[in-house]
Amino acid sequence: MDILSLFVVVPILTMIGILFTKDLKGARMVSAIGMGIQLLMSFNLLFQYIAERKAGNTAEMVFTKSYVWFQSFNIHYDIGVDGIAVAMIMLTSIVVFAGVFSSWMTKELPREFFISLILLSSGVFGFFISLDMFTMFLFYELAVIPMYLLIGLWGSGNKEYSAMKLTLMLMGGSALLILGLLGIYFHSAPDGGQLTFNILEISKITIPHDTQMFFFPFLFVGFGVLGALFPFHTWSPDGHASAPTAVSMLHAGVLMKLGGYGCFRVAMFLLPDAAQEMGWLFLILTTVSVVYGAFGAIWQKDLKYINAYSSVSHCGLVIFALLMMNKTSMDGAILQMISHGLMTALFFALIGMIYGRTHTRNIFEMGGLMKVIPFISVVYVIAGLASLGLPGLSGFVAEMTIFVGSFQHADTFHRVCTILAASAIVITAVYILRVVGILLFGPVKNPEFNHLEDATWFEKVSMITLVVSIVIIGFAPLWLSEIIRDSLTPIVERLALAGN
Amino acid sequence: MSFESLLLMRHELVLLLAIVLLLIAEIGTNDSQKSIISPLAIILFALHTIVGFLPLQEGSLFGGMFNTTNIVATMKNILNLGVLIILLQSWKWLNATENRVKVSEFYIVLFSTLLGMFYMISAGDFLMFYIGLEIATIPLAALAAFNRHENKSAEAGIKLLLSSALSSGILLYGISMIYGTTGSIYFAEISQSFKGFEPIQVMAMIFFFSGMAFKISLVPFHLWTADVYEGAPVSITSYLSVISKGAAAFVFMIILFTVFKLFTPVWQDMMTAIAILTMTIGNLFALRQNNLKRYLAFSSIAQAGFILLGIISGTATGMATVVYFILIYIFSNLSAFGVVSIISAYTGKDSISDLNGMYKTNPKLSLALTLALFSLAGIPPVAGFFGKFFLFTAAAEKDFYILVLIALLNTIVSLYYYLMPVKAMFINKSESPIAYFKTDKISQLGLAISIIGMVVIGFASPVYEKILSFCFGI
Amino acid sequence: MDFTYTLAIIGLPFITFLILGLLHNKLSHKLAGIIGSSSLGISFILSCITAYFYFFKYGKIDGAYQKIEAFNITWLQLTDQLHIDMGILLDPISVMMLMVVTTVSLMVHIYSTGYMHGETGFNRFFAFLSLFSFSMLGLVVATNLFQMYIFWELVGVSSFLLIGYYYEKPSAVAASKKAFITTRFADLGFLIGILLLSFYTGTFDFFELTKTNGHELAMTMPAGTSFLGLSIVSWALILIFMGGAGKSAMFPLHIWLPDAMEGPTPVSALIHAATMVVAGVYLVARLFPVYVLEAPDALTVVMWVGAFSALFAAIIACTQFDIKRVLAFSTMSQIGYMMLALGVSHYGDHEGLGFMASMFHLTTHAMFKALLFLGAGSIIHAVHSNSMLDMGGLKKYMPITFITFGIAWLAICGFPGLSGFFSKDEILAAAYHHNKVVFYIAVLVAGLTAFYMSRLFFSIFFGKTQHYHHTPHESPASMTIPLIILAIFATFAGYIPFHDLITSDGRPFEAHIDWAIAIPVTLLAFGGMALAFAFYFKPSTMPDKIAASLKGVYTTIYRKFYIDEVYLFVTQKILFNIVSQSIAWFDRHIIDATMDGFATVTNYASESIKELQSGQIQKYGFVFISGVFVFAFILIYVFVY
Amino acid sequence: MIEGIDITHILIVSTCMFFIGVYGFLVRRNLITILMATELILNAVSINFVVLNKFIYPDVLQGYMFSVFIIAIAAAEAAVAIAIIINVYRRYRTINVENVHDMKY
Repeated sequence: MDILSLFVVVPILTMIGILFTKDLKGARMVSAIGMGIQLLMSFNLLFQYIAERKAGNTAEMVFTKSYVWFQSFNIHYDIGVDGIAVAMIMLTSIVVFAGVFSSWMTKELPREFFISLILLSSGVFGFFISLDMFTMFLFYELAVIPMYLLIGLWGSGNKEYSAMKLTLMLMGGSALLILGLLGIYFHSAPDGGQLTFNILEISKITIPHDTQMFFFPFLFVGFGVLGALFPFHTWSPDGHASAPTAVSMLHAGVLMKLGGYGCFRVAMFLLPDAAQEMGWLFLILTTVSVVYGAFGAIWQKDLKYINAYSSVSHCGLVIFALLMMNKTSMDGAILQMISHGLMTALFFALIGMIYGRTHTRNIFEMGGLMKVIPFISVVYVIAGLASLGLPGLSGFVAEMTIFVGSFQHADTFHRVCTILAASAIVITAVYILRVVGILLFGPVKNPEFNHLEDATWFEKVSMITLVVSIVIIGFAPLWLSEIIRDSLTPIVERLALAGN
Repeated sequence: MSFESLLLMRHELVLLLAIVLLLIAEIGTNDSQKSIISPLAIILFALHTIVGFLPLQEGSLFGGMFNTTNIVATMKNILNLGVLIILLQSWKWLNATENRVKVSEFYIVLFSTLLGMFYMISAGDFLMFYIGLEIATIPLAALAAFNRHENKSAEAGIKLLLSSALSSGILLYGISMIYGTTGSIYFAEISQSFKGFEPIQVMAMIFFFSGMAFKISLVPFHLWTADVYEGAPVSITSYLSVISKGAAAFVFMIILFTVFKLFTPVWQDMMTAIAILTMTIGNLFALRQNNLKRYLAFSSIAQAGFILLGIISGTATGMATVVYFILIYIFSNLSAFGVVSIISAYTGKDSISDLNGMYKTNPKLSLALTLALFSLAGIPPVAGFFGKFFLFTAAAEKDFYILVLIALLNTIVSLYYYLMPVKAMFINKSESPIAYFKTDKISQLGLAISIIGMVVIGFASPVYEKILSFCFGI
Repeated sequence: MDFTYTLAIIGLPFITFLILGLLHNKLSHKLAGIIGSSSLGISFILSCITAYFYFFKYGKIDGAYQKIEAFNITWLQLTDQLHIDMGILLDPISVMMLMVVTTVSLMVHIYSTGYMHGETGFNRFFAFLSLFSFSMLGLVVATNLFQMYIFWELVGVSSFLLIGYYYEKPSAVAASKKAFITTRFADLGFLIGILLLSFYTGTFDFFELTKTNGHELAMTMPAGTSFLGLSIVSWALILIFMGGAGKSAMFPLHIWLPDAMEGPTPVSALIHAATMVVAGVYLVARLFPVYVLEAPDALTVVMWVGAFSALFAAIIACTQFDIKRVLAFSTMSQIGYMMLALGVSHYGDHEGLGFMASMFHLTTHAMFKALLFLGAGSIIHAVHSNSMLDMGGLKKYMPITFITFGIAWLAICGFPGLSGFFSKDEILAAAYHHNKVVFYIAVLVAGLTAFYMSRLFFSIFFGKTQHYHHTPHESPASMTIPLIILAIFATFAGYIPFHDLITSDGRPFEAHIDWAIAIPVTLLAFGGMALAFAFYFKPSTMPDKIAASLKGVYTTIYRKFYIDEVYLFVTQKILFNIVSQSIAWFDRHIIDATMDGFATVTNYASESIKELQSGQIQKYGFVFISGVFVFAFILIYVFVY
Repeated sequence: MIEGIDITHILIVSTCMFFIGVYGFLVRRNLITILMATELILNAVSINFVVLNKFIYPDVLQGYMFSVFIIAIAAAEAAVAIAIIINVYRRYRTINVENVHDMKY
């Protein structure tokens, strides 16, 4: 078994393992072990990847494997990773690992819960290792659909409505995607050769200009829906608010990244002319996303809504940076995906813990939590600071790379957009501090809260995993940034070629 | 024509043999011995199915009235598989006391309709086609009215019969016009004689089209579907929705590809409109249903719209995707109907709201139904995803992008209602959920086969490749 | 000379922060205090050594102080040209700042062991102090703009954490939030400025940015005007100054500083008086060659903002009763002075007098203002109140505090011989040669300063003796010793030969007291002190009468010219209520409703076509037949005719 | 062949029969009558086949054969239909088609 396929196989084995367990205890144990292995494997993958590059392998993708699947459609099971995929895999395994520990006390139907959760994650892993658009799409759908049950069954609040809305909107996105994928597929052999779904092969040819212009919006919006692109983001607040903790973590932390990843790996990489020509339109949308999400977050009362809108803003920044189409900004976009993935997962984990204790998510019903549950509160502050871009935490690295990179764009319009987007960091500070101020500081509002217990060991595992990752990236971003930068070269070159 | 060449009719002959044997068994047994009929029928049919898979030569009989090709044989095999599953699934219902006495009728009539379908698929001229069509339709009306003591069943029977009489009348009128303008009823000769877009021939084609659309239940020729599906016994409904529809789609495709080659632009345009109407209206109606059978009826109407996406391309890929999709559709829909029939056989309940909270009591059945619905909705990893994706691919290959887009938008609507039973089973709470019951082994087997098929076929690319190697385009 | 060891100056506080932060439950207060203070002590000693080596041994080459890169690594590669480095830059101003920061920080650490004694969050407090020291030192030694920005943010957040130290107190929370957000807003300007500057110059590096050939900048800057008649560089530098103005509480970004006094008093001394708030001045000084040689317009902005803030704050300070707020406005006013000094400066030799004066004043001000705050802390510690209305006659209870506070008072008023006198005089001299209006404003501010500081001093230590719940007593040694040490610095810092050490171009020049300016200004200061003496030395009704006679004006000043209210209106009413609320509404009721609308429309459509399925077989037949004929007609029409 | 009557006339008759059949299907209320109407349609088709065979393609007997089968199948259909109608009558006590609509929407 090759190193990459294991990333799909291990979750499947874990799911099978869970089937043989009887109760929560067994299920969570198996999940934790399985996802722990997954985490170790992703570290291993990282080191192997670095070693491979050190050894002078300059191929676009490494560890590639290709097995024919549907011969007549030329569908292959094609896998391979570059630095970006490795980074995303790292992110996923960290978040999933933390997610398992966050749902340590799932009482209702625990086995089913963990199976769905891991099914979701296996879809995400599969997505990141795929080089074939068909398998990529298959894994994409596989990752999206367990959300329905996860939210509908284990969620809270208006969960049925939210779950349905989320599923339908994301499926709407994937409906657009299919059209785009087919469009690319049928133009993947301009000289009459074999049609292909393989991203690398398509990237070697140029799809006719009009075709690009026609299909680009479908692909971009299709992925953009999952990336919470304005105005297709409305599934996000409701969905996150209703989802159980681990699902919010995985969804905001990892699943939304599929959107951004797809945007550049498929839409922009394969349709560079259209990306160059239509970029401005989406740039406006993303700029709106960034500012709008941040403003939207200010007014919210519900912790999860705040974080959901914040995610809209942060994920908007990802696509924003991608559309700047230079190496630095795209580097920043990937960093932002990772950074946002980690910190938003942390946020949702914390919100889950707070909700589990206080049974409310309305910030005005809480207050002074710093005094009663200091560990959680401190981590909340750290997450907040990461979110508002404090140096030394991952958010800063990502945001600054984005802003500097975007500002290098030769066009004034792009630079003005950069300034507008940058202004969101102030608004972010406002809503983060507002929450921190109301929620954690001040006197304890509800006397019942005086007896709350601070974090348990499994919650600490979850939190510490994420905090450590955030801090490591925040302190020493260079290695990660370089892995990503090297891998961006082909994409940026292709985009630049199209621009001329 | 040697005697051996009759072996080209092997499917039909074996099936006929089975029917005759069943008839003999029926005659030769008294009331207390009737319980052997069912096992006998199933075993005979299983043998027939296995025999069907044996290698077969291509060729034609009776001066081209009867054709056997690999793709035709494949289609028959697919139908056989479906019927076998249906037989297993109807076991419990058939062995209920009130049905004991008419068990052999059920099998004989059912097999006869299948025989009709086989002839229809193999037909090389319109006469054979017509005979097959009627054999496949008229007994079905009798089966729909099988539950003699239910109003709905009788109503379903009469509705099916009268509607089909009207539609076959119109179809026949079309055939007579074709005969009038070309002087032949042989497919090969007719397609040669078409010269251009003669109004009367276009009209004839549309008449023919509508007759077939009736069988596949395409909008606006679909209106009988829901009522008949709801009224007929579950097994018959599932038979109607997969086997009858599948066979009609096969033959429809073959005739369009061979006979009406020349009119391709005409029927493509018509089909575009009908596909859009079918998917949309099917979905819109399905949204509001509570009766499971009726719900699945509208779902199957919408699915028929998707099938058109493959036919419309007119390529070998298109044909292969349609056959492949129908194969998957048979498994998926039969999984769904399997669960529904088990539930209705054991508890008599058949509405979506009855499913509330069922996961807690009957987790396995709930999971089976969920998987089936996911497959129908086209969600991986179950096979429906592959089927649908390939249909879209086939349509996109000929640049029907707008149609594909509309179909894709329809999948969103369809996802909504496919999730409704899932929601009912997993999420909704119920005061009195369907109590736990133990399913008998035969029903389990029927369900298991269809579920395994549904899960495996998507990943099994050789199946598709094999089908494709038999297919032909315009 | 290898200066790599300077890493330890910055590294030690950080390690302390980690230790105290991670183990804050485990360590005893005493141990935490010792760890915090001693690590800072080592930093302080290392700074002294560095200063000695730099100024007197190795720093000067060819008669000019050079920039030395003690350490540098690439932290993040952005573009091929742009990269963020982490490093240590030693040059006169950074070494000077190292000294100032470590001195004050050490004093505050020691002081805090006494002041914060018995607080539950003692360890947390020390952790934050260490974090702050680390950040500030990192800022000071930054080798490039971006490193500076990074540490700039870090000091911001340490300030946030320390202001909000009493997190259970809503006012403290509000103040910390206000401070952070205001400076964050200013930092946005800073960031955009950096982006602009780096876009055109392709570097963040101070070496490259500020390298000069004689009186020319080595780097070519983009020429031409862009917006509102100012050049791009000017705009970039004005935006960068915006960051500085935010951190240094210059008008109109000053609103956070008075509120920041909600933090523990040692914090006010360290962050909001001596070190962090002068970061803005330091930033302008750091980029001074660029300002003065390429963007004189930006420097003019600096000058006017500085001058106006100085006056503005001084006026408000005269009316405040909270002693820490008086000191806060005083700080703002003094920083305005420093900005003003930078604004009036030119480049090189005696022309750069303003630059030198500014740095000089920065140093002396750090000493006496820290002393003032610590003294105030000592008083508050004794009286348990911030309001000078609750104080009076404390002289007899707190002799050491009285004396040290008195020295600081005299120093800030510009009493001849004390440190403030020298630095203020240089500033005034520089202003006099540059711009007369600014000069007169500066003189006026000097007079006002003397008045309000004396008012403060007299009402605390003299005036009417209040009834105290507990008899006030002198603070413990851990608090008084820092006071004494700082008093010594405040007295003698004026004798440091700044013109030899810290100049705009690194070359020493001759400077001396300009008595023609010094004498009148000193007299004015005495006048202010005398007036205050008359009003406040003995209980008197005069001030109230005057205040009553100037009712409207007085209230306006007392209300700080309603700037806070304006901000509140803009943020609360416009941004928060109008923009944010309407966006939230828009999102729910327009965008989301549109998405829901698709579902509603679908449902409606579904409902409206249900009659099609009427159950009547004849209607079915009718639809069937019509379908056939409609298709037939259309298709025959399309394809045949 | 009758003098003066050529294929057109007969085709007009059959077309009329077809439409009468359709009309009957759509408007008659009695199930039996509806069944008869469908028979009319089938008969129209039979006439078509016979006439076309006779007048245009007299060489081969395809049309005749077709009409023979149509008649046979129509008989079978009628048998099943009558059986079901009887069942309907038992259940509904009426064979008015308007009353047979338990299932709708």
